[in-house]
Amino acid sequence: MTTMGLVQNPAPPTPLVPARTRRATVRRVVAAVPIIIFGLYVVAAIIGPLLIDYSPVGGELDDRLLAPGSVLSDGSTALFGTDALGRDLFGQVVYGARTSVFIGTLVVLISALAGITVGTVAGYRGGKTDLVASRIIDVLLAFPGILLAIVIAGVFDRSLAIVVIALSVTNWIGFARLSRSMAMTLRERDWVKSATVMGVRRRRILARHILPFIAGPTFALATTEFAGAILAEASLSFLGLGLPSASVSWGQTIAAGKEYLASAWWISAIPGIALALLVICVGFTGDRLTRYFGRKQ
Amino acid sequence: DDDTSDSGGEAGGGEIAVAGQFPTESIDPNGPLAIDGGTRVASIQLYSPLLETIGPGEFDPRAAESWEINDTATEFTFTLRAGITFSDGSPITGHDVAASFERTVASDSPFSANFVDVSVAATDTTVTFTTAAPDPALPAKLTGLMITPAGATEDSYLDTPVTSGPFQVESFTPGGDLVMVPNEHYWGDQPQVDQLTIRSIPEVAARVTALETGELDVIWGISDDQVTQLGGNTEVEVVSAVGSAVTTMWMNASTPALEKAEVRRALWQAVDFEKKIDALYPESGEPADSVLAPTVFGYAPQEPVVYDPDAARQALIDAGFDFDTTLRFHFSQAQFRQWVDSVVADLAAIGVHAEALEKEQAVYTEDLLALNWDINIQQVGTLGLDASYNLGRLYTCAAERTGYCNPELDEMLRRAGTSVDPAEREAAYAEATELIWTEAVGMYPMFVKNLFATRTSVSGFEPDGEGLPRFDTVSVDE
Amino acid sequence: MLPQLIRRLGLMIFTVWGAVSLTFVILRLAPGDQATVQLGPDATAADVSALREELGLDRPMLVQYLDYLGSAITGDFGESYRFRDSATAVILDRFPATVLLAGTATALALTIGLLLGVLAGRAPGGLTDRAISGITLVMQAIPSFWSGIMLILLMALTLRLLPSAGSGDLRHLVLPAITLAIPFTALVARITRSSVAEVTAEPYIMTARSKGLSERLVLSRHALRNSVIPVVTIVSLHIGTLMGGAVIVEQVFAWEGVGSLLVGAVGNRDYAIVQGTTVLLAIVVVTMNLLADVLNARLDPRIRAGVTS
Amino acid sequence: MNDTLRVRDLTILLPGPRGMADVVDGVSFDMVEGRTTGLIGESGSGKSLTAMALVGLIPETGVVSGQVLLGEENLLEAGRARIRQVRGTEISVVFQDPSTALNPTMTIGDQVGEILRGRRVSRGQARVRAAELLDHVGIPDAAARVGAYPHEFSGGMRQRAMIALALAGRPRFILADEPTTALDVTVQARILALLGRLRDEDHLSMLLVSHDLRVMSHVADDLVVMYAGRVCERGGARAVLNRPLHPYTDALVRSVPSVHVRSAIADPLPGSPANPFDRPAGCPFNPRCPRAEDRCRTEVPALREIAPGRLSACHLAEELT
Amino acid sequence: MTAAAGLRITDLTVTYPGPRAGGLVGRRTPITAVDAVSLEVAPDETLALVGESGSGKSTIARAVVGLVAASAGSIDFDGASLLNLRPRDQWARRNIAMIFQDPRSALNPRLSAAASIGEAWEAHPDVAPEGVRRDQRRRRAAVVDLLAQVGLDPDVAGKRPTALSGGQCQRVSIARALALSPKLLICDEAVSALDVSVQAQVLQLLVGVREARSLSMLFITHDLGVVRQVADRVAVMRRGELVESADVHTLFTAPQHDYTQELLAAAVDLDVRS
Ligand SMILES: Nc1ncnc2c1ncn2[C@@H]1O[C@H](COP(=O)(O)OP(=O)(O)OP(=O)(O)O)[C@@H](O)[C@H]1O
Ligand SMILES: Nc1ncnc2c1ncn2[C@@H]1O[C@H](COP(=O)(O)OP(=O)(O)OP(=O)(O)O)[C@@H](O)[C@H]1O
Ligand SMILES: [Mg+2]
Ligand SMILES: [Mg+2]
Ligand code: NI
Repeated sequence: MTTMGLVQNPAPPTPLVPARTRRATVRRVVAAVPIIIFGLYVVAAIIGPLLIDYSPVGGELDDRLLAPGSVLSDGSTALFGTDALGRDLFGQVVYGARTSVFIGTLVVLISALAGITVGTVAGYRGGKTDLVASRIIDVLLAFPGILLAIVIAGVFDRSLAIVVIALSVTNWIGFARLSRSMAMTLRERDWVKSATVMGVRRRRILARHILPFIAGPTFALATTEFAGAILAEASLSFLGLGLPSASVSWGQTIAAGKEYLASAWWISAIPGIALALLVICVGFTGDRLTRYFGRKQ
Repeated sequence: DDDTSDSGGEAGGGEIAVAGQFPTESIDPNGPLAIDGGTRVASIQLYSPLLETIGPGEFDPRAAESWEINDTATEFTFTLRAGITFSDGSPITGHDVAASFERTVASDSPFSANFVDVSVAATDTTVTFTTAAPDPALPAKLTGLMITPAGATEDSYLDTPVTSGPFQVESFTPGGDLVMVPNEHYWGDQPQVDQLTIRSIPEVAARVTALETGELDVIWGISDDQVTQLGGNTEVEVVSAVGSAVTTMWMNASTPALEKAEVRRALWQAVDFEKKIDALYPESGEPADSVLAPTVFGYAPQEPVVYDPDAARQALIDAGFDFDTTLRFHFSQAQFRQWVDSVVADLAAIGVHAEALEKEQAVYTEDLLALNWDINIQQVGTLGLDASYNLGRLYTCAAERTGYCNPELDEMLRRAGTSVDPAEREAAYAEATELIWTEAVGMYPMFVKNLFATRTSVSGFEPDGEGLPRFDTVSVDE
Repeated sequence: MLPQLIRRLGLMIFTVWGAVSLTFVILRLAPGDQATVQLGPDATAADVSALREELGLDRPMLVQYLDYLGSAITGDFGESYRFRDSATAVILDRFPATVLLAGTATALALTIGLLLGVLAGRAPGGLTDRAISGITLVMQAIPSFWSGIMLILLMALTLRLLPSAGSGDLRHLVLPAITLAIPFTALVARITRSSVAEVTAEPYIMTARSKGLSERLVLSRHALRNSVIPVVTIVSLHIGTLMGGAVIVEQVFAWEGVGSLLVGAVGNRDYAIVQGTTVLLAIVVVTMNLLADVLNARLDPRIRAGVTS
Repeated sequence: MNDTLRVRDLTILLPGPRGMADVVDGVSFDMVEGRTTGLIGESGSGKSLTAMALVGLIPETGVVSGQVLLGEENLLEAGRARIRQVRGTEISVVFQDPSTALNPTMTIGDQVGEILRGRRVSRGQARVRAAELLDHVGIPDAAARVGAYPHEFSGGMRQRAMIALALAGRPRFILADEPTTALDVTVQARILALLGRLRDEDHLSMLLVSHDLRVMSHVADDLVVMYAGRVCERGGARAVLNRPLHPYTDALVRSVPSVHVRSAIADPLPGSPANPFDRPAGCPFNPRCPRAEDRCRTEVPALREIAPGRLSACHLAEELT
Repeated sequence: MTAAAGLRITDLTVTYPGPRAGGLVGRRTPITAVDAVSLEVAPDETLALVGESGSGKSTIARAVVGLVAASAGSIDFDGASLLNLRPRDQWARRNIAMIFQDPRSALNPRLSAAASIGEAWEAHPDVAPEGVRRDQRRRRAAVVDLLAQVGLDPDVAGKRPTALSGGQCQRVSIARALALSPKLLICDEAVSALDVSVQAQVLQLLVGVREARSLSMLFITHDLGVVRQVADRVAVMRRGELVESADVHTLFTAPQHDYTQELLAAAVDLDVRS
């Protein structure tokens, strides 16, 4: 046995088989970790608030700025410490998960819906429709990053709806660009042409022969955009342009804790870690999906 | 000493860098941004007023040597110090003061609202203000009038304007650094430092860090928690200065739920303000005993409202309060968040639902004027340290600000605003304050002190009568 | 060549016009107008309507729009009510600082990002690749303001190595540039990775190998140039993200660029500044995209010749 | 001189849906000086893998065993440096699709001359040499075209450039993987003529991979027929095509319609080509073979000499003579 | 019926927008892919279209089925014009079916063979066999029947293209094309991508179907051997123009045009038994 050239020299194949499968199992388990964590977040977001009693206004001022694990005046333990109003951070993180996941989901849903509709129709129909859509996209692409969100969130009254709108206004472009370019390639695929030649209606072609193929990569993109939306919400909160104060979100908590980074690091750090972990897990999942759908192309 | 590299050379000199939270966007003391935080701090260093407040109803002369008020308090004549000059060496005349006044009035700034129907006349050495109606508070109002050359226009303030105060401008980037050096033509004592840089660092963590590393010598706009954090640092000192600001939470008496004074008083009683101040503002807060700060002319201490949630609840029940209503608690600045949240929590404890509504500034203003709120929170200061600016302006029926209207109160305020006799004015304001306090037009929980942190190398730092930082007496040793 | 450039410029102008109009619309839809904000809670209704008239806010929307557009063409975005100066002058005054910050961050991100991306993309699926993937994900997952403050606490407060905030000499630039570069580096690295991985699977790489070239030569002479082409395109599309990041980083580090100017102006409803800044940033983005296209045309003879790839 | 490249028992394992599979299994043949060896077989039968394995260009995930003997040296055991040295100078490759096998951002001249530059030849000299080579492969006005980019060439010219590139290092062995499949018939004929000319003029040995039997019959001297990763028949080209000793070769020959005589459509082979990752037991061809017997379904037939110079891997080969 | 039965193409010209000329974004210079070509395919006839790559063969096919618009000329089928049909009038083309080169990409990878075939009926309920739209059993029976006609087992119906071989895929495509009982079948390189052994299978099937259903066929290929086996007449194209057209025997024995001669000379036969 030799290895040559580019061959990396794996050990002989036969005895390897059991080890290989074991390693494969390990790898599969490791690969599943991000999805499991992501799932935990979603579960926490959905049922957490039912299990944990937390009121965003229920702070006990005697319990301000307590480190993680401290015992509160009512005898309970604050697992993640307390914030500047003496509110339990654990509850805040769990409730914040709900808001953040909700905002992320809503932004992604709205943007995906709008983006896919515009992109697919533009890409598939081409011509004038495409021209108009492309120009609109061009214009929006000229706006730097979250700038438009800052302007919108900055000049309108605070509300969840405004945050969602502000983030969706630029977010849909990614979906539109992706689905447009995919629709343009798919349009040239022979099965689409066959359907056209057979006289299948345009709407049906879109639904049956184009959209199903856009769905996968879009889903992969959605994960990244989901993470992006959560991060952007945090950035808006940092600038003081985020949600109304009555709502609990990671962004709000992180932003509120930024003053205490040197003294009460946990206020910012714990929801920050929760956020980063979620973004990373979502990112990993997105990477895997992108690779998976990339390979399938 | 910016960074650490460049230290002041001459003995007694040195350079200092200071920073607050808000940028200095304009250094025009008579422009539309005149009462903007950054602009005011800059103006104090750069320009001279005619006179300054040193205590309630007490004034010290500055550019003016003396002044006279006629019997009806409608004519005010100021005589300028002899031989005083601007930073370019040209003399300061009454015409300059008159021009400054006219620019202020024309500037559409909130400050100009102080001078309705006031006309001005000047000679080289005097300036005379004539009001249509008696206005005994005018000298107090004029403490904010900074003297600039008659020929000055808006454009004069874009880089290095001619100044009348202890400092002159070395360089200025609007929104960026303002670098000042002593004004050699200043008529008063020369500043101790060779250079003063005012900058803005919006991020409080960055600001505090810069002080700790010595990049800055004085900072302000810090919260009480920061003070606690700085407590361990021996190179840093915290200075607090009494200003005129009072945390004011009006309760809209024009909404049905808050119509009754008993209800309003009960709500006040239901909030444990003392604890909030202890916890949230141990350094900058002080339980208030009046609508106005003690520094203000017209201040009259009242009986503190004692926290008693049970009594409050009982009072509400007695008054027939509908516990199902949700009170709209309206505010716009992030700094009030913690406070508002904890007030809401206290109210919730006695079964009163209040909803914190953080509003965008423009919306907040609109809603405020439209009385589109139930409870509101602001820090209300008293420009010129005379109650007329505060009580006289905000609490009349015509003002429609607080939602409370009482002809009796109107009458008291009218008397206080037009009387020539200080004692009579003081008595009238005391009466009005008592009425406002007992009728609970709002809750007045806290006097707000301004917090400054300085490095120990800085000495002689003392905020002015309104609690703003002044650097002409500051010196620094390396 | 000339007609194409003109066409391209026409597209740019269209895009900028769109950006200008969109900002106009958003600001007009916003509650409360400049007059109310400018005068504050102490103003009377008469004052407000007088100022409104003075500012021309009482005219029909279309007239205001056309008027605004007309002056925007001449580079005039009106006067900032806060700075009492032409918005254009105020913005251009701040602009070099932002260019310096964003430029440094881009240079940092490109150098490190390309390096990481090539290392990862050379052997997709390998240990290096997975390690770099992980690192870049983390880099993208941390909000800039958070990493910024952390860097201040670490580098300025604890280690006392660098100044914490403000503008000034080059040492002030280090922390904000690094903060801004962190997510951008990750982005560049990730795009480069996939591009390199894709290019190294191309048949012409096999050809290069069949010539007996060393892997290093194959990579540097054949793979790199071709991988850079999509990187340039995608990175130029993300210049906007970078500029958006600059807004936040400038706020954290009190960097006197257009970003912090914008944040302040949004809060104060200084319409002229908001509009001018957005348009300026839009022009930057569009120009960078154009530059990227020109660069790509230099890198790829097919684009130069107009062969659609 | 080591004029023959001998491939012995070449086996290539690749990861498939069900673990590693020997996609190429025990392939042996010789490339003799001045002769063209044809490698023929259906899509996926392992032709390209076999050819590329000779210069070590198989996927990184693959595992190779067997021998590739250049003289006495087993290239499969040679180090990386040695393999790189062999590539291009001893053995070089002409790829199937010249439009993707040439670097789009590098001039033709630089690509052709690149192999020389490793040998201390200046860029200018390399260009001169590249122009000569391009001229040699019949590109008109070659000197002016060294600065052109691949997209500025037509398909046929690109393939010529690709051949020039392969010749640049003066190799003795050329591996041509379907060099004409992407081209038009008329162009194809010219390229094949060129390859034939070069083989004769420069005394090259050539391995020509193709699934086009018609082309093969005109160009190849020896023929190796592969089915599902294994050699099923080997021998002189004319002999193999005239009298196939394997039912698969026989069916292939029959399937090719004639251009010059009108023929009826031959009775086609049933079924589809075997998947090397999922080879049937016994003879891999058995499910499609009209003659299959019981032992064909259980016993793997060995490749053996049936007549002088003729090898076949069919249990019934003797009956077919 | 009328004299105009079958497909008649007159002076057909098709232009594509073409690549952008030079620079970053240049104006597009149109490419005339088909230049004033006239062709006829009579009922029951098979016309082979040959020519070098890029000569416009596929473009003609696309124009006939409406995938590209003609810029000049006319296309008539059984006397009715096929030009400028609106998308919803596509049913007018149901008499014409097309088979593509790549057997796999012609079928939607997400759909089972039965679904791909059945789609034709959903698009044209008026010509679908009775009951196939509602009655699942009848539908399945009709699919199985069609599959049988192309020599596939009934169990193929439930499979997706990925589970089928190339040859099977191409048969499914043919079955789908036959579902609406077209009169004209256009095969664009329908066997080129297949292995030789499988190519023969599909060719045999096509010829069989043509005979059984008396279809006209427009057969595009570059393999002259195949042309010889299946075509009645041959049309030779080069650079968008028709250079020669004649019946198979004449063209192969006495080519007139230089290009045809070159083509024939280049097309070698298997060098065996000769
Ligand atoms: N990189 C790879 N990874 C996994 N499998 C591969 C890879 N390259 C080739 N194969 C598989 O190896 C088998 C043989 O491939 P090879 O390319 O040698 O076939 P071929 O005879 O050249 O076919 P063709 O005529 O289509 O070129 C095929 O089944 C193919 O799917
Ligand atoms: N969608 C398109 N856009 C632009 N040009 C095209 C398009 N499709 C084909 N062309 C051009 O039109 C000409 C004719 O193409 P067509 O596909 O009809 O040729 P063909 O004879 O079918 O070639 P082949 O044998 O390679 O399939 C070619 O020059 C081609 O480059
Ligand atoms: Mg191959
Ligand atoms: Mg074609
Ligand atoms: Ni070995």
